[in-house]
Amino acid sequence: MIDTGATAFILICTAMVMLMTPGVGLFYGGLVRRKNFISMLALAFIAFALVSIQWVVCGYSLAFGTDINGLIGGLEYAFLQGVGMEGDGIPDLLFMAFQMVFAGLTLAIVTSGVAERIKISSFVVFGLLWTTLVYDPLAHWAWGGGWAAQLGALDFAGGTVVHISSGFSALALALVIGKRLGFGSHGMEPNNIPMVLLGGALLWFGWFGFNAGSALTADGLAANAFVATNIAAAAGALSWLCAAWVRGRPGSIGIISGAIAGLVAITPAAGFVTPMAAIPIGAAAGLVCYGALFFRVKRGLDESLDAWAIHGMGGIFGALATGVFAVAAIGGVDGLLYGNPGQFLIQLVDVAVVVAYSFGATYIIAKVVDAVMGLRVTEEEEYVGLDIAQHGESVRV
Amino acid sequence: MIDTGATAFILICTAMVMLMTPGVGLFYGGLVRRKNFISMLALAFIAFALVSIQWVVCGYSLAFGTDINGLIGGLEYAFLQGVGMEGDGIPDLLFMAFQMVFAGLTLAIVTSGVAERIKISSFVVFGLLWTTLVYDPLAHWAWGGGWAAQLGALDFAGGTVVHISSGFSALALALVIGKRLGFGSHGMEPNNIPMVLLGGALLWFGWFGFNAGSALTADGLAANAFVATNIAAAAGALSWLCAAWVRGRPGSIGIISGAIAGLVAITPAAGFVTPMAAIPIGAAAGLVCYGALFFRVKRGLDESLDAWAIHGMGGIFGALATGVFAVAAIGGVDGLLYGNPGQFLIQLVDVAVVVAYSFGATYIIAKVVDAVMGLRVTEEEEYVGLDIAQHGESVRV
Amino acid sequence: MIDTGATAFILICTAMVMLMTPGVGLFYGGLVRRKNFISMLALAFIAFALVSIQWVVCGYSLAFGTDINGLIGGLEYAFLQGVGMEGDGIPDLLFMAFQMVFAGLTLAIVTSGVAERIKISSFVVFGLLWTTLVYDPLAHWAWGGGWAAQLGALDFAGGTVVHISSGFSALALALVIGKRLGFGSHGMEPNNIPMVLLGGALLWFGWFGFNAGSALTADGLAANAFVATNIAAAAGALSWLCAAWVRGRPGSIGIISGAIAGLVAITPAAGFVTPMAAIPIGAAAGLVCYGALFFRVKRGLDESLDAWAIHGMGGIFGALATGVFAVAAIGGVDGLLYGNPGQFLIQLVDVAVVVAYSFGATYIIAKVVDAVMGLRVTEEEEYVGLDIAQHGESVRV
Amino acid sequence: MKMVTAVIRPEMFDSVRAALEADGIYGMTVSEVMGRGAQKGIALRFRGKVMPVELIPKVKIEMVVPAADVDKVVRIVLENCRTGRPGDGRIFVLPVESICRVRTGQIDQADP
Amino acid sequence: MKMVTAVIRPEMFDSVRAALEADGIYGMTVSEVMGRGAQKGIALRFRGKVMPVELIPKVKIEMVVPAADVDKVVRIVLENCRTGRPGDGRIFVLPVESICRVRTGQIDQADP
Amino acid sequence: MKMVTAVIRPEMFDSVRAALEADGIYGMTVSEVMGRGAQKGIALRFRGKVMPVELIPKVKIEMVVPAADVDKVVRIVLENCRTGRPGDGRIFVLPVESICRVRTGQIDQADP
Ligand SMILES: Nc1ncnc2c1ncn2[C@@H]1O[C@H](COP(=O)(O)OP(=O)(O)O)[C@@H](O)[C@H]1O
Ligand SMILES: Nc1ncnc2c1ncn2[C@@H]1O[C@H](COP(=O)(O)OP(=O)(O)O)[C@@H](O)[C@H]1O
Ligand SMILES: Nc1ncnc2c1ncn2[C@@H]1O[C@H](COP(=O)(O)OP(=O)(O)O)[C@@H](O)[C@H]1O
Repeated sequence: MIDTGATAFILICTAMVMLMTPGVGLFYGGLVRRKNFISMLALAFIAFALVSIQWVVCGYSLAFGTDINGLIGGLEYAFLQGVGMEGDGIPDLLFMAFQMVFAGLTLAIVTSGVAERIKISSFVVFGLLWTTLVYDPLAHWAWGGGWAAQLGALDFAGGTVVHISSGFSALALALVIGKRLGFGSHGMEPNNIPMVLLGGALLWFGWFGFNAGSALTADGLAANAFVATNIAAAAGALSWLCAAWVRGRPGSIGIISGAIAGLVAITPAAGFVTPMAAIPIGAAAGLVCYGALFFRVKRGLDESLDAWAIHGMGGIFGALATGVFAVAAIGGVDGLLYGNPGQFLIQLVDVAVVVAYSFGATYIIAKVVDAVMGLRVTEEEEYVGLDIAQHGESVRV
Repeated sequence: MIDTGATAFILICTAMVMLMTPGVGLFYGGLVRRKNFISMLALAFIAFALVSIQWVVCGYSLAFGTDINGLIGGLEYAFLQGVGMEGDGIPDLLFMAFQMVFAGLTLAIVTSGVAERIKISSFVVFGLLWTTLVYDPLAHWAWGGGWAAQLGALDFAGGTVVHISSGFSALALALVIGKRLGFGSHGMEPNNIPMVLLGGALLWFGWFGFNAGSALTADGLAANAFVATNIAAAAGALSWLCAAWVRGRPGSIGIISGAIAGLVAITPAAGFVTPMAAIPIGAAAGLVCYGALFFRVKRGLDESLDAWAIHGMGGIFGALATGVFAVAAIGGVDGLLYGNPGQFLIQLVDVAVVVAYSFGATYIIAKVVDAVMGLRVTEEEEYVGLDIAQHGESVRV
Repeated sequence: MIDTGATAFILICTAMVMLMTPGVGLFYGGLVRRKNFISMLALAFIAFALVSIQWVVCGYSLAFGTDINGLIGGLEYAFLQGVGMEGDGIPDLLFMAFQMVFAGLTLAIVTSGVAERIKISSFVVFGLLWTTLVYDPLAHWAWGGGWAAQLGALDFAGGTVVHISSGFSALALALVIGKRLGFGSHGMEPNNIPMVLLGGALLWFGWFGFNAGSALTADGLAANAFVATNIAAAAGALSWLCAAWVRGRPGSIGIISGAIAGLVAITPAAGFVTPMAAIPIGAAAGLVCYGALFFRVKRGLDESLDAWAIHGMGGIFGALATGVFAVAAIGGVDGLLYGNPGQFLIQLVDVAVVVAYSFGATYIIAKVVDAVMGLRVTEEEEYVGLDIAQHGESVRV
Repeated sequence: MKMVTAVIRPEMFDSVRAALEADGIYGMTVSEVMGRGAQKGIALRFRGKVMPVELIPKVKIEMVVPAADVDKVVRIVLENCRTGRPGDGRIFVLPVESICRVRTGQIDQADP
Repeated sequence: MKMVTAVIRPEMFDSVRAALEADGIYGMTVSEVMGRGAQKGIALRFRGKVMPVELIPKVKIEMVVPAADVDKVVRIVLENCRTGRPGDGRIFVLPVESICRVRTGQIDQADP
Repeated sequence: MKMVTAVIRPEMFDSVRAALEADGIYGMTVSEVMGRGAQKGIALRFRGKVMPVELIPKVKIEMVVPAADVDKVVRIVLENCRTGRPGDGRIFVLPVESICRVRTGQIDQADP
């Protein structure tokens, strides 16, 4: 039976999550140098379009088809066979769509690692491989009945699937593709901070759909997830603000980065913890990611849009925090704090495997694509900027 | 009986479609020269405000009042008389509002044809005439029980009413108002491509409300329309991308234009075809509109924001494709492919009449307004730009 | 019992209202000088983050806890104790969240009064005091069972609580902090009008959630509020446009300001008046606020983003208009026009008290904060701009 | 060497760029500026009132060329940017003492 | 002819523009720039630390005027843009060899 | 006094700024420009076709310095901005007749 309230909710949530993809594009586009602003936006659109098609062709089935050894789904839903207008609460097609926008967004986050230096053609190939070989299995493990689900790992809205995976994949990509020319010596200031903030605002907005929508209906759990999401974002924004203040001026990029850190960390937890638990989770996430960012800078890693620091490390922290703060009254499972240390261990195992798999598999895919067709533009193109070099367009002075 | 789920859904969809109007403004504003950026945004707001009032005064009634000879509705709902908080599934007032935002958006698309050269005062007069004499009858024909509906023509969410009408009306307007000064010789590059992409993102987002909302409830059909919409957008984006790639660099404007082409084409079809049919429909629409754009350029027509190429031709293609791909299992009607060539003929007739009427009537209205008060600003104003000349404002360098 | 339709609706409305906060940031950020663009956006985010935490800690309880002498709520809901996933129609947590985003937005509007000259640290302290001592009591009076509610004052979605309070508080703040350096002699043109319009568009969009959501379910009343909201916005935009046209060129900032004036005025009325009454209310609001703006300019007051003229005066007008146009068939109460002058008097009393309290209390809080830590940046910082001085960031030329 | 600075209408830029290239003038540095002319901007008639527009967007092209080429450059700009209406712009010629190509470090002294 | 280039605080631009106009100086080309002064920007005290701000937004006005008018222009700029605080800006005077009005093609040689 | 105008790659700006400061050159006015070089922009190979890119973003630095400092400034720019690849930019030196500090009104005549 279709419930119109639930269906209305998930339809809109799906649209909201879709809007996060251009949100990521604006966010990253504002952070890079002006000569690559359009490129970052275009990569987000390309990622979303590619995954939209891949998902209905095979991705959905790989993630949500009948489980094969806990590793991957079967192909019975390929080309949306048997995915129809009926369903349990919400139409099956809608569940498919809701999952699709997650997959598209995740690939858009991964573009962080190759910002300002990727060839479009290689990104298209890499993106299709990555979403098929990395995202789809991870989604299956957590939500499609794979080993992590069987183990009882908790991931409400994608802490492992979306955030750890995109963060560590971006890091692997950044290592394979190498630093940008002049990294460390040349100035590489953000070109458009208001667009970073607007992109961040769209992310915050869309994240309500992302987390609350993961309840898959419009009920008290959705409301719990919604409230926890907002609180974590606010707490993350404020903790990062304070940390940056202590060290100097509190930049607006820090405020929105902190908010995103909080949002990432609450993602796996939103349907398992109380809203008040979102305060420590969000605040700590702000600090963890702020620290991770400095660690990254110190190590001279050019993963400079910080998908790793924010999504990767924030995702790890959130997945573990879920194992700490989960309480049966909300999501049916208790965490460490409520006397169930086993859950924390399960989360730890899940995190470890996902980190290893997403980093390792991405590294290999990237190496292969690089060997076959070259991931990176030429030096000349990089100097000129991808807007002109790849798209023949430019943001006017 | 009011269904809260359906009502929730259509309320939000209405808001989402409203957001498409500034989306169109940003999209067009980014495409014109900087001296007319504000003007394009302002025209979108003016269009929406004018139609919002016209619609409750008489537009809704002309479109949805009791049918008069299949041509137009009666005036019994003028000033919202008898349009109240009750209704069938959703409140009558809400149905009225959902239709209102469509009408507002359509006029905003029409501004494409007079970009960078229209006098505001003339636009106000033209806009009121156009929405009353062109849009309202078309809406009546398709959805208010007019001849097209009686004939059985399929138009799920406005392929004829919104897109063919706005596209061909923009073309007629462009012919009446004439080319911009220096068209063909002067450089007229887009001034702000990121805003084009952001505007396009808002369109894509709002289009979910547009198409899925046209189910008028939150059920499996809405989900079907939602999924088809996204797939067509993605397919259109990718097919245009590829076409542009073959000819040179794949610009980001092409990617988003292709997405919009796909969205336009799926609009009449979304509730009648399977989601998988959206792949060929969207992909072909990208190519059709890409070709139409080149045809327009070659013919030296200054309908340079391409409402004709994308909305007009995409709309024609979509309306015909609906007659091809429609399948009874989704929307109750079969198309050519499922053994019902009659439906294709009906679509053909509908398209032909709507093209002729919207082009012809707009041409006449534009000529009359031009004769009476002049559509166009002076040469000096055009050189200086409408931002300064019409609004006394400017986008700073 | 939770109704999924109502819950779906309010969940999304809450997200939409959240988006209004960055909308306000963009709107104000575009209006100030470029050197303070980031600052205005950052203040909006900071306001929202602060209030998000304050609200769950104590704000919600102060506003909606058990009434104490009609003045303030008790602390029984502090830290969300007893605010859970159950509820009447919608989960209690969701009601809390819906109210939270209102509170956050209101503080963001108040930043208008200190634009381009506030110290972040002082804003943090002021903001926490203001939301606790001004917003929370006002919310209690109108919606939490306080004296205004007991008196029968009508405020559907926050005409007094949100708009009068923010407008007059911004004025008080502007008086305490003093004019910007060079006000009246130096040029202080808006730096980015397209962002003003985009911010305004997000406000218009979010306002549907704000007003229609205040029905707290998805029914005919929500639809009534939705339609009235859009009509008032359109009427306000057009009346301001006309007024500005008579005096010179009709600027786009005027169009969007008129729309916001209309939206403000319909806020208290949306669930009490007919949609057609929104035409006179919106149109008159456009003129009232246009006049108030000129009055403000003439008096040399540097409340230059005009929260007072638009939110404050628009709010007064709207609250009184509610007492005039209210009709029992919609919201159960008749106004002056329908033979109930008493309601108008009640509105008058409510307005007077709210104006006095919000202006007075804010004045005192601002004076105290100023005395203790100084509200204002140094002259040097003001010349350089808050983006650099407070955030160490800048919008590049 | 001379620096020829042309302030022109933005829409003319593409044709002048092409014309300069056709005549062998490649190097240029371009910026977007606002200009006010001897006519105090263009006077617009608006609802009967004449309103001067103060600042109007222009494009500034700076080209450093050998003294011998100055006339050619000026001629090309004139040919491509003249509409005969107020706002066509100005060309200024300034003396340049020396010019250095960063890539090679090679310095051209001023023409003798 | 001389080119007077004034780099000033953005907020002073309106008053200097009006003052120049009042004294008959209309033609100008304006651009938004970033500037670093002899003081290395303005030093801001922030949480006790002094932090120099490197680049600060400025407005650059270029006016080509007859040599005889240079002093007047400089005086007007000084009168309208001086606050006495670091960051007020600079005025540079450069020689101009010739100037051409695109609309008419008429060329003014440098003053004799 | 001379005006040294350097048009360089945007990414080099930070290091050249720091290097200039280290050598006592503080005052500068910076703007973002687009440039076309003697090579007609950088030729990009794209799907086998060579496509010249017309205009490429650059940063323009204007520094008015005593004539004696010109060589130092040029040297510092060269040291910090040279990659050896097309697009490194140009340095122009123009004569300046006088310079005035707005804050004090004090006027420096050209070097004797
Ligand atoms: N004296 C001047 N100094 C600097 N720039 C000038 C001067 N006069 C004109 N300009 C520039 O030339 C542009 C065109 O000047 P204008 O007088 O409007 O055109 P026209 O000379 O064709 O009448 C102006 O917008 C301004 O940028
Ligand atoms: N030597 C210089 N060359 C070029 N521009 C300069 C020079 N010195 C100063 N400027 C410009 O003048 C502006 C104001 O200089 P600054 O030293 O801050 O002010 P003040 O002279 O009032 O102390 C700078 O931001 C810069 O744009
Ligand atoms: N003759 C010129 N006049 C003005 N600017 C020039 C000139 N030649 C080059 N430039 C500026 O220098 C930049 C770099 O020139 P380019 O020829 O690409 O580099 P390179 O000299 O290293 O080969 C150009 O983008 C342009 O801004």
